Amino acid sequence: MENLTNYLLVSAVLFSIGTIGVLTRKNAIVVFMCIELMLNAVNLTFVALSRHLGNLDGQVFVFFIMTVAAAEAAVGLALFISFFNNRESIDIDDANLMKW
Amino acid sequence: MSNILSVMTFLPILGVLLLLFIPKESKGALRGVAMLTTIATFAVSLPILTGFQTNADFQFVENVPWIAAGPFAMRYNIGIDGISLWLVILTTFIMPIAVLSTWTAVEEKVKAYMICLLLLETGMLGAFISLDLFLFYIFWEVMLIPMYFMIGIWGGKNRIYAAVKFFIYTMVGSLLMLVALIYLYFLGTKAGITDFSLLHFFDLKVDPATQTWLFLAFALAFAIKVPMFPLHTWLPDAHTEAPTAGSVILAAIMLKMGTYGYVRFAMPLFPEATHQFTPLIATLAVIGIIYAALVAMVQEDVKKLVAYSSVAHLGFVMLGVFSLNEQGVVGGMLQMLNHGVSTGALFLIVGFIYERRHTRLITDFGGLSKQMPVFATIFMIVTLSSVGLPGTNGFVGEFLILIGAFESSLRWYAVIASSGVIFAAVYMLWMFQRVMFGELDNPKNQVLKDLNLREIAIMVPLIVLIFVMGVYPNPFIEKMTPSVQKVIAKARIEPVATAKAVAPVTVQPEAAPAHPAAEKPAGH
Amino acid sequence: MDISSVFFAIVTIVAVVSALLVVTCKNPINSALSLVLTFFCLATYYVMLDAPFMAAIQIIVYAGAIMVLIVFTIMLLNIRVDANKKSAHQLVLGSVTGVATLLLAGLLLTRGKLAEPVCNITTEMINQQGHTQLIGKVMFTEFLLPFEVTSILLLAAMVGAVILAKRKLS
Amino acid sequence: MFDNVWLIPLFPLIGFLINGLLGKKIKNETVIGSIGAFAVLCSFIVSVMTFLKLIGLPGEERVVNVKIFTWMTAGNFNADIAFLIDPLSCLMLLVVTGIGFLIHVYSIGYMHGEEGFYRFFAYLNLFVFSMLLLVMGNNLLLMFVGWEGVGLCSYLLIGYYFHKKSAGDAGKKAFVMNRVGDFGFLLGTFALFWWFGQNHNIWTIQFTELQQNAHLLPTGGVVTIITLCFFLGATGKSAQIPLYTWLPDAMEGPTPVSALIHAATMVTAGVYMIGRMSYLFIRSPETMMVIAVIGGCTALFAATIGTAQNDIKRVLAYSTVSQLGYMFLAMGVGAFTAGVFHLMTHAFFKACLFLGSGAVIHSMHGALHHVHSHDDAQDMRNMGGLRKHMPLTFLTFLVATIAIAGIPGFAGFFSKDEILWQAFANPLHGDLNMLLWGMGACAALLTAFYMFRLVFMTFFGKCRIKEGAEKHLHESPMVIVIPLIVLALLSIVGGYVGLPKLIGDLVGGIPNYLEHYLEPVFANANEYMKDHAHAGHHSHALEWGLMGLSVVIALVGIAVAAMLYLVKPDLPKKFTSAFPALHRAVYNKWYIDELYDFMIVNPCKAMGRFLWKGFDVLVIDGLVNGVAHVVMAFGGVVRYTQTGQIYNYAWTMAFGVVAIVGYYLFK
Repeated sequence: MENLTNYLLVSAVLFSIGTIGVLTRKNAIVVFMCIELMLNAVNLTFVALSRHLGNLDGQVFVFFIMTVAAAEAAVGLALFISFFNNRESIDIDDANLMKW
Repeated sequence: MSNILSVMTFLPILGVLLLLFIPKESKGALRGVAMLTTIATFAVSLPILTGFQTNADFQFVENVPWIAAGPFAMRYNIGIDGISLWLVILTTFIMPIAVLSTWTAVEEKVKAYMICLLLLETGMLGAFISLDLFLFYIFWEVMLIPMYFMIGIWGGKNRIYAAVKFFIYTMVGSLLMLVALIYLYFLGTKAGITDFSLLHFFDLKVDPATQTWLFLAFALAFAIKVPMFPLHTWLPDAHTEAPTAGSVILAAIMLKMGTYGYVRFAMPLFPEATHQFTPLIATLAVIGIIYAALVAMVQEDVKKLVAYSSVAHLGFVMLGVFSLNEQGVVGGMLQMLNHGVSTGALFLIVGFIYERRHTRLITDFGGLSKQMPVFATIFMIVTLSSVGLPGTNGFVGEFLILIGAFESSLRWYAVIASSGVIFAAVYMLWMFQRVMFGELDNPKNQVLKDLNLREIAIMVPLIVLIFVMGVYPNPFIEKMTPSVQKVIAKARIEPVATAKAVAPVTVQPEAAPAHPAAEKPAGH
Repeated sequence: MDISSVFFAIVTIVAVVSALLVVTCKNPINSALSLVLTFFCLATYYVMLDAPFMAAIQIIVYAGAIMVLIVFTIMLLNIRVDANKKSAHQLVLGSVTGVATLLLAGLLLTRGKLAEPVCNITTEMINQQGHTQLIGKVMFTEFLLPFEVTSILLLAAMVGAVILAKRKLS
Repeated sequence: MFDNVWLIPLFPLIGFLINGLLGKKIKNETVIGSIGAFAVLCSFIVSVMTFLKLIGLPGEERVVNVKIFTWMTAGNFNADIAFLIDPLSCLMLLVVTGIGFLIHVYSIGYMHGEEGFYRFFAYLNLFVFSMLLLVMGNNLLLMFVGWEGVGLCSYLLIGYYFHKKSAGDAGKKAFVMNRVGDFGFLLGTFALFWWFGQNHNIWTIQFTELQQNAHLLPTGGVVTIITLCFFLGATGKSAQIPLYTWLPDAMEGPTPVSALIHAATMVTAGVYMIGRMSYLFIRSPETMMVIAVIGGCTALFAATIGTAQNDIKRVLAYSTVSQLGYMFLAMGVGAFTAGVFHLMTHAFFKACLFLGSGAVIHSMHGALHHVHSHDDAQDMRNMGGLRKHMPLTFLTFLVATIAIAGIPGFAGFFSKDEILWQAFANPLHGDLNMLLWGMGACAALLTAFYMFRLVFMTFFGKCRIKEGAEKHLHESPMVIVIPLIVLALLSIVGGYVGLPKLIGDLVGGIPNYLEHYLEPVFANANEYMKDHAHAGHHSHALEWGLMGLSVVIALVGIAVAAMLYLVKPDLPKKFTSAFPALHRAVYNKWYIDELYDFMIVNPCKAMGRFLWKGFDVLVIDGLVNGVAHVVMAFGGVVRYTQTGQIYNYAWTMAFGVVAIVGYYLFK
């Protein structure tokens, strides 16, 4: 079995990449995918640590995260469709109704 | 029934639950259920009146643990005494009238409106019967929100401004009160009090410097609610914009919350501070009386005029309450009821003509007496009651207040306040004259209909009460006297004054020559 | 360096590169495909961590369900290449924050102390009883209520998605 | 023994309730009028019975308190609904219910066909009820109830023709001015109650108890303040300087109202009140002087205005003010009996005068109506020669006029002469006596003048009514005339109950019944006066001389009036054109109303407007809204941090996480 630190490191790298993507991309769907990436990075941490501790709770948690991600995907993508219908765009800069 | 107070207080909530199941289109059913609920509440409150023993104790007490987090214990502690008794009855009495008054005036969002009214009733009743400071605070806030919506949703043109002004004014006050309340609680924990019970705090000795600050915080909250000059400007706006029932409830009951707060909390809890601030409060009260009267005189809007007259009337109440003798406080308490009845009636009256003409400007009316004789009669009686004509309720309260104040250290204030009776006559009668007398020259006024049966039914109980309280006020006074004496005993710290005011001696005719020693006129 | 380390390194390289591609690709479809690759890499990690069940649902839920949904959406909306209007300060700030996150994570890793293993689930147990069974036992005993609650969550999401997406389309 | 006195106010109250609540349904004028009149008649009968019972008692037992129920009790303050029956109140009862009944009967004829007939009778009954409370109340508070109640009825009845703006204004003015007086009354009550309680622990407002303890009061000092407060109340109700201006305006009401309220009963309430508390007033020489001087001044001042008015009712109104001044003059010099005496005789002849003028106006109105003229039916310049058309009215009117002018043999002579003599002879005010007597005498001269001016202008000379209307003038129906005759008779015989000792001795020792009768009421005050003032000795010759002088004065006044308005009718015109400013000033009532407007009413309104627009809206609301604006301005600046760009929020969040974790890591 690989060293736990390596897994965590990989997870950190993936998380950072996801963060950068969320913060720099404008296409809402890409941003969404980056969020999924971040979630997956966290999942990896959970599983790795669960394995390290010898406790399955972490993996059950990952299971729940996946459920949430699925729900999020359904609702989020529906939102995008609805948004696109209204604005003819999927650019998050156009979602600016809350602007002062 | 030992928990009759709770039943009464939460009966309106039951009504709210019922209303939730009625579709919002069936307005008749909504109004009917709300009406029945308020009537039922009134009916439930009657045994409280009859079962009330004339003594100074809190009665119908319910005291159960409610929220306890570590040492922080709030209790569901309610009860009623002579001071709150009549205010509770007034509340339950006014509510059916308020519901009936908006039978046709409110056509939009009837469901929400009725729910607001019923919630308001629970809030008000709860505030009057709370013996736990925290419970009181909660009910105090509960009152605020339905009223805010009533003004903000069903109000007039400028309703948002009025609603927000009302809300923020009151909120600022209650926030200070909350702070003082928590501080008081911590003072209490040091002295071994573990809950928010008012009765425990009564025994708490607070040092004068702290009292000053706590009193100020409480007093400010109540002064805003009363409202006292110069914190009164929310009232004319709120009254003018609120729907009729809102104005009625606001004037008849919610303003009393402020004066009630002084009598129940601020004064007995902080006697030294009360003593210290009496001149200030009396000054503000007297300024309020004269000031509001002068301002009322030149109002163009009937409702605003009535609102300013409220400020003047409550100035009287404050003067009476702070004269701290039996006449004064009893007069103040009576005047609270009187004001509730007569000013409530005045707002109803304004509502009647507003419903017909959709204007409240005095200049739009004139000569209505001819067109609406029944209305004119009722309006006249209510006006006179508001002016404080002997034989009507207004007089008894005002007279007792003034004589009480005159006997106390507030003598000169009483003198100035007495001149308020002149001004009251001026502005009320002038308004009455301009609205009801003169030529009926506006064609829109020539087609006005006189009051219908529903409207007469609304006014009759009030009119009856106006006369009953004016001619035979003693039953009202008797029930509140022991509690008032208790409050005075707690709030008064001048031993000199108490020593002089020994039991009344009615001089017997034959006893008169038995004072040869006093023949020499006491020099003055 | 043993074989597993080499394998780990390869998977890591693939995962990181594909993740970078997700972020950098101009065409969302390419991003999506790269993301699928990343998901596969993660599934591989799960296998290496003796969690085959997790790997399976990783593939099924993520690569299978969610990604299909995303790709469908992209195609439905017919989104072309991301318009080139990236702002420099956004790019810089985003990158700096990302890098800072990484640095912090690194610091945490080097400074932090790992808890001692509890060791009630060992590799032997997994091999004997099967990972799926172990997870199932925990899930349907200890976590039964949350598990049931997730079903409500999914139902709500489903209803929400239908309502949101249906409106205006007609 | 007096258990049924509560019936006296009860009957009018019942009448009020029946007419007020059901009057609209009854519609039949005769029924409504009869109910109203009958209620008062019942009261009158009970009053007479009470009176007879009272005089059957020995003098010292003639003060009876009858308690009905406890009104309010708070602390050491207690007020009952209780009635005081003593000679004074009994006398007033007879006057109020007696004249009240006559005027009710008269009104049935006078108000015939008026809109709101039932309303009129309801108000009138309510007035009688209130007046009876005022008279019978055994404590200050109950008296105050009646006091305000009559003010209310006065307001309602003055504003009876409410569609006329002037009527509404007049009603309001009356009420407000009365309220100014009531303010004084209230303060007096407070001060009296407080002073006794504080210093002697006697907490009472009951008249008899106060009287029993009157010896505890000091002379002057606090008593002066208390009595001045009460006197302020009296000036308001009884239309004395400075609060008299409402009474002439009050003539906007129907004439029976003017007769009942603004001549015979309500306006005398102030006199009654001073009489009721004579033991209090006598203990303050300063107040007594103020009362006497104000009474004298009012008598004179109002008489001057009366000489130049053309409205028949206004002349009578100023005459009333002037006569009330006489009564106060009497009270002020300590001649309480004389004051009450004049109150009574004045009630007779002034009611007669008002009702007579009402009959004239009624007839004029009808005649003018026939020819569709809009001439003022009350303007004496339109009248003249009416004695031919209305002989009975003329006769009764003449009798009453002679009575008021002070011709010997008629009621007014005895009472007025008594007052003048007391003003001269009473020792209370020392050197002021001559002045007071002088004012009274001048007023008497003017009274004789303007009253006969009125008679001459109205009933003598050529008829100046619009052409063609003269033949429509006619005598009033019996229901109107009979009350006139009764009152005229009373104006003649009414004076003999108070025959001056001088004349009484002359004709064989007829005593002064009234003085004897009222003795118990004023005993306290009279005793005090005896102790504290040195009664001067005046010879009978002087008294005879003064009596003769006052007769001469009256005759001179009559002669001048005859000269100006009968013999040479163009003289007055010459006179007014010679002194236009003076005439204008007198005609416009010395511009007192304008002065009040300028000094009090307008500043009050301006003040109100300023406080509202300037202080309330600008300062207070300005502050309140100002705070809100500051908060909003601050928010306006801070909101720029909310860009609305999602990535900004996302970045802030991410950066926040990094920063917080970093902080804990490097801490």
